[in-house]
Amino acid sequence: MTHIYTKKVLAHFKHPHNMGRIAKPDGVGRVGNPKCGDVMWLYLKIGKNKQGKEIIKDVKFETFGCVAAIATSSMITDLVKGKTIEYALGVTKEKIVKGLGGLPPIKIHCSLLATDALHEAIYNYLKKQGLRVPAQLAKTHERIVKETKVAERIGEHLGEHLH
Amino acid sequence: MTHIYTKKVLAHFKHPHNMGRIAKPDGVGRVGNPKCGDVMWLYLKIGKNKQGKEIIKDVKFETFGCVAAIATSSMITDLVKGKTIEYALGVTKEKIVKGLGGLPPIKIHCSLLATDALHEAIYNYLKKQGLRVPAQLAKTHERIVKETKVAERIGEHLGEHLH
Amino acid sequence: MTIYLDNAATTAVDPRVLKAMQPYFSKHFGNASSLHGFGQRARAALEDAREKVAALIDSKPEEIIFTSGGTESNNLAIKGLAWAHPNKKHIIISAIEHHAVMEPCEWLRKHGYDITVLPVDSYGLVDPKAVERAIRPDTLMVSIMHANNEIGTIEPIERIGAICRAKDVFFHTDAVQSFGKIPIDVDAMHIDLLSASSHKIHGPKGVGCLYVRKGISLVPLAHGGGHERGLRSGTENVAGIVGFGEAAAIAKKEMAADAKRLTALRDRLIKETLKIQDSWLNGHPRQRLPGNANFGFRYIEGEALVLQLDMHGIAVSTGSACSSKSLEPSHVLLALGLRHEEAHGSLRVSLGKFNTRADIDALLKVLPQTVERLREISPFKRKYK
Amino acid sequence: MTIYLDNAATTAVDPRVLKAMQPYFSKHFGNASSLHGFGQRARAALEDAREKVAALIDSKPEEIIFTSGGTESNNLAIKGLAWAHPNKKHIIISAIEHHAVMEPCEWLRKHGYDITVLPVDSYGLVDPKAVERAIRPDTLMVSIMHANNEIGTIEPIERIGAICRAKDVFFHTDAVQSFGKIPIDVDAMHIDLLSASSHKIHGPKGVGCLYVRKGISLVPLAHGGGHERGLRSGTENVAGIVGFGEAAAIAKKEMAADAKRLTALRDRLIKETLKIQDSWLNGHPRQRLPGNANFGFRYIEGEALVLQLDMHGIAVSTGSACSSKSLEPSHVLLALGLRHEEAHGSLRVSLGKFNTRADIDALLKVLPQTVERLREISPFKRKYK
Ligand SMILES: Cc1ncc(COP(=O)(O)O)c(C=O)c1O
Ligand SMILES: Cc1ncc(COP(=O)(O)O)c(C=O)c1O
Repeated sequence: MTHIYTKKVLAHFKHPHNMGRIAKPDGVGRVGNPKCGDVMWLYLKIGKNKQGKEIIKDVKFETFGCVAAIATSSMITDLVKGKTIEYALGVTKEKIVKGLGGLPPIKIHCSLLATDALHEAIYNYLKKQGLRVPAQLAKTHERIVKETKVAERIGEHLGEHLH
Repeated sequence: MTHIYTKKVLAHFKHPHNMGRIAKPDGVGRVGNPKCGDVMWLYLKIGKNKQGKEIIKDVKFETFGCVAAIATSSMITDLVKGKTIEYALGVTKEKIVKGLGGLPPIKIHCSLLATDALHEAIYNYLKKQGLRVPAQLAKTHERIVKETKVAERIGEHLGEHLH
Repeated sequence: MTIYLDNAATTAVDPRVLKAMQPYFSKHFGNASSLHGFGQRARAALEDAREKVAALIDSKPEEIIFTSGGTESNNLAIKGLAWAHPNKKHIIISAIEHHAVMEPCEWLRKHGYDITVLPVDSYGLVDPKAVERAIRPDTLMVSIMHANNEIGTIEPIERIGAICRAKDVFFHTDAVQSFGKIPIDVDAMHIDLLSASSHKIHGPKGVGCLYVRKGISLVPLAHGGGHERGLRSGTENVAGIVGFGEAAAIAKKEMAADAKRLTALRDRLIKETLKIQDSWLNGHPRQRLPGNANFGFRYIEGEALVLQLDMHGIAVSTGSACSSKSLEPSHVLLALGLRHEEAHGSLRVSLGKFNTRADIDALLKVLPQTVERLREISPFKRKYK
Repeated sequence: MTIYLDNAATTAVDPRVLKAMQPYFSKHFGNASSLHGFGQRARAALEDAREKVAALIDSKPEEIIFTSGGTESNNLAIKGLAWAHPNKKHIIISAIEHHAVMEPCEWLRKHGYDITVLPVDSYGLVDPKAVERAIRPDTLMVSIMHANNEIGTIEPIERIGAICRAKDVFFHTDAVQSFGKIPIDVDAMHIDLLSASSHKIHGPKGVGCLYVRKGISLVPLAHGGGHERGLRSGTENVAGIVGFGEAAAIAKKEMAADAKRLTALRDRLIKETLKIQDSWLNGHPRQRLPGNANFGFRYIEGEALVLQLDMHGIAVSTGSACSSKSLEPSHVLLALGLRHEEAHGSLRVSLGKFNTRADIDALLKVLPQTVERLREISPFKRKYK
């Protein structure tokens, strides 16, 4: 049966992976989608691998949004858990969409929400640690801050503050 | 079942009354419908009733036309056979339509063809006998002659001449 | 088994309707324009259906024009009237009209028409006085729906109709949701044009009608062989129209009893659902369609709720942005004054004649936990705990 | 039993088609826009049907827009293209187009369009060179039918299409009569827009499609919820579309064999019928639809002939003036050069896949005496005796 969503999307939606929050996160990314009002929070716990490289030891998410928003949230945590920060920064929205077996065209923007949340969480970690923020990431951060005003407004109305 | 034609129309069409020609008619009416190209010829045999009034002793028709044209032809012969000329001249197209239980609006013109043919046949009879033609009948005749040009053209193409 | 509670979207064809249609596919399959027996039988079936549909709104059969559905009917009413009366270029609608009224008007706007969109109150009601104030010398028509498809609010169309009649302005109503559900009398309500759709009343999809008051001229959308008094050309969908007629006849007989029963079910559903924390009812508490309930749930999103319920075997719908083809949330909910994020978490439950109390109970059993579960995923959950 | 020989008017739904449709009335009855299982199942069925229809004309599925029938498809093609490209105001059609092409063009003519109506030869053929000569810098489109509904003549559309492509003019073809009967390849034939209708190929009435070549923009007739890529709003007639798809799939499989068999039957019918005195064949002797035969009989009138044959249990049709809603005889027959009174006595016999040799024999048995009988009533009979 052809569904608007693929089987993989529906599976992630039904049983989202890494859902919830991390008590004392090393980095948090809080983003809102200005287009449809979805909101995603992403928590990181950072560790080191055998080569001494920083890796994402744990990752969790909370999402207010549609099926695609929840599925892409779940998907991105799968894609980056245990991976290096460098690798995580390289995960594109195309990769998420591919991992889910596709998304309806109008829902593609949801996958951007997921990469944005991840980038914000990494930015937040690097800043807190006083580490160097790659130029590309800094630029992404600026764009998101601008766009997140919308999400912030939503958060207020829902009785929470994003930052 | 609702048919575009009433049961009576279909019955007349299936078994037309007084179909054919009269060998030596006292009057002949030959008319064509300029609107749809139907043609009707009507033959009269005139006699006298007990009161000495002229009556239509026999009447027959030949029609080239649609179901309604044939049914109205048949109907008018029923309505005037055995009746006085005076009575026959008073038979309206409304009476024919009523006698048939109604006609589709677009077919009403067919009933005019029938009264026209009858009037022409009576006119033809009166003229041949040198009798007085009522003013109304003369007017009807004039209109028909004008209109019949179309029918005449048809008759020619079909290889016959109407007059 | 799956429970269907989305009867405002479409309905199952009533088995009695399907039975009435069956002979018209492969047996009495004639073209209603044909002269022979096959054709004449088809024509008779058409005219019989026309009478049944007319009877449901107290119109004359010849005032019913069969179309392919509610959308076409609305388009024909609005564009057809506009083309036929090009001297008047102002149209009044409400802010909660269906897209099938909104979009034709938007298109006309691009072609020089002035469209007044009247606001609604927080229940979704149009103020008849506002209609009266909006009418101008160049007003062609007022188009206000009879009942809203999302929130079920029933508009005061008899008053609006009376105003239009007094002001000599055409009055069209999109009655797609109310037709066959609540009484309609085109004369008493001063309706000039009315749209209805078969698939909302347990008839087949792809059929509808436009009531056109005698004497009103329209320009057709579909020119051709001159079917349906020249207002809608195209070989008539005989089986579909027969089904529509049968559905209308059944509605006429069973409407009152169904409405009573569904209203009771609906009110029970509303009472129980509102026990869920941070929930509310959209639309009018009483002046609403018997089968319609529309809820808001704070902190969650409608599409996700619909899919979760679907996984529990319950079919419902939402006016959420993310469920539709656009990214905008329901213009109806926004027009009620709801904020973007409040409109986000809406749930429409629409009952039909085949729903029972057991269906409502099944929904009520899973709804609280489903809402709860989605709130678990949400970053906003801490607020309400 | 009645014998149906009027398949150009409409056809019986194939039992296999009806079977495919059945589950979509009361079981899989969802609205294809709905998110839940009912909706998604309906959507899947729609897309499956779209593939089947596309396969019949070698197009991509996404180039198929489902409509309510051939008339709507023609209107959408012509008006939709005109509205979307308002800078070009010249349209070329033939003199034998169906009313569903003629009338939209007539309407556009009233709104400032220039319509060139190309003549046909005595067989009903359009001269591609005449098309080429008629194209001007302001020509928007050429609309020439693939096969004529009355006389069955098949037009040289691949040549016309090539000319349009070379001259950068849109080419629309009304393929309502040819779709599923003879091969169509939209690329090889350079077709930009193509109209088809389900009820002519043993599918249900009330469904059709417009093929729209990728990249061509149209303005919809029906604005609303944005169904069918925004080109045709309105809840999709799922059961009907499923039926259309199934009919298309069957046509693809059986077209070649049916065409061969029907051509043989048709040629036998023609040969035998022309033995009747003062009769002739209308249309092209070979370049015609497999199932179409159209005769002229001097001295008699078509409607009367149709009703007489109906009384003998045989359903056929005529292009006679008196059978239609207007008083004009068939514009197609007049365009062939027939005189008014010659056009009067036409008889169309159109065969479908369910016809057998026995049906033809039954017609041939009663036709001579029926013609004879009507000639008896006619005042012109003495001429031919
Ligand atoms: C209020 C309203 N108007 C119009 C329509 C369109 O009707 P249809 O789906 O028959 O085109 C609908 C349903 O979709 C509706 O609810
Ligand atoms: C050539 C042609 N075009 C268009 C149509 C109209 O199609 P529909 O009856 O599906 O509206 C027909 C049949 O009636 C036809 O034969």
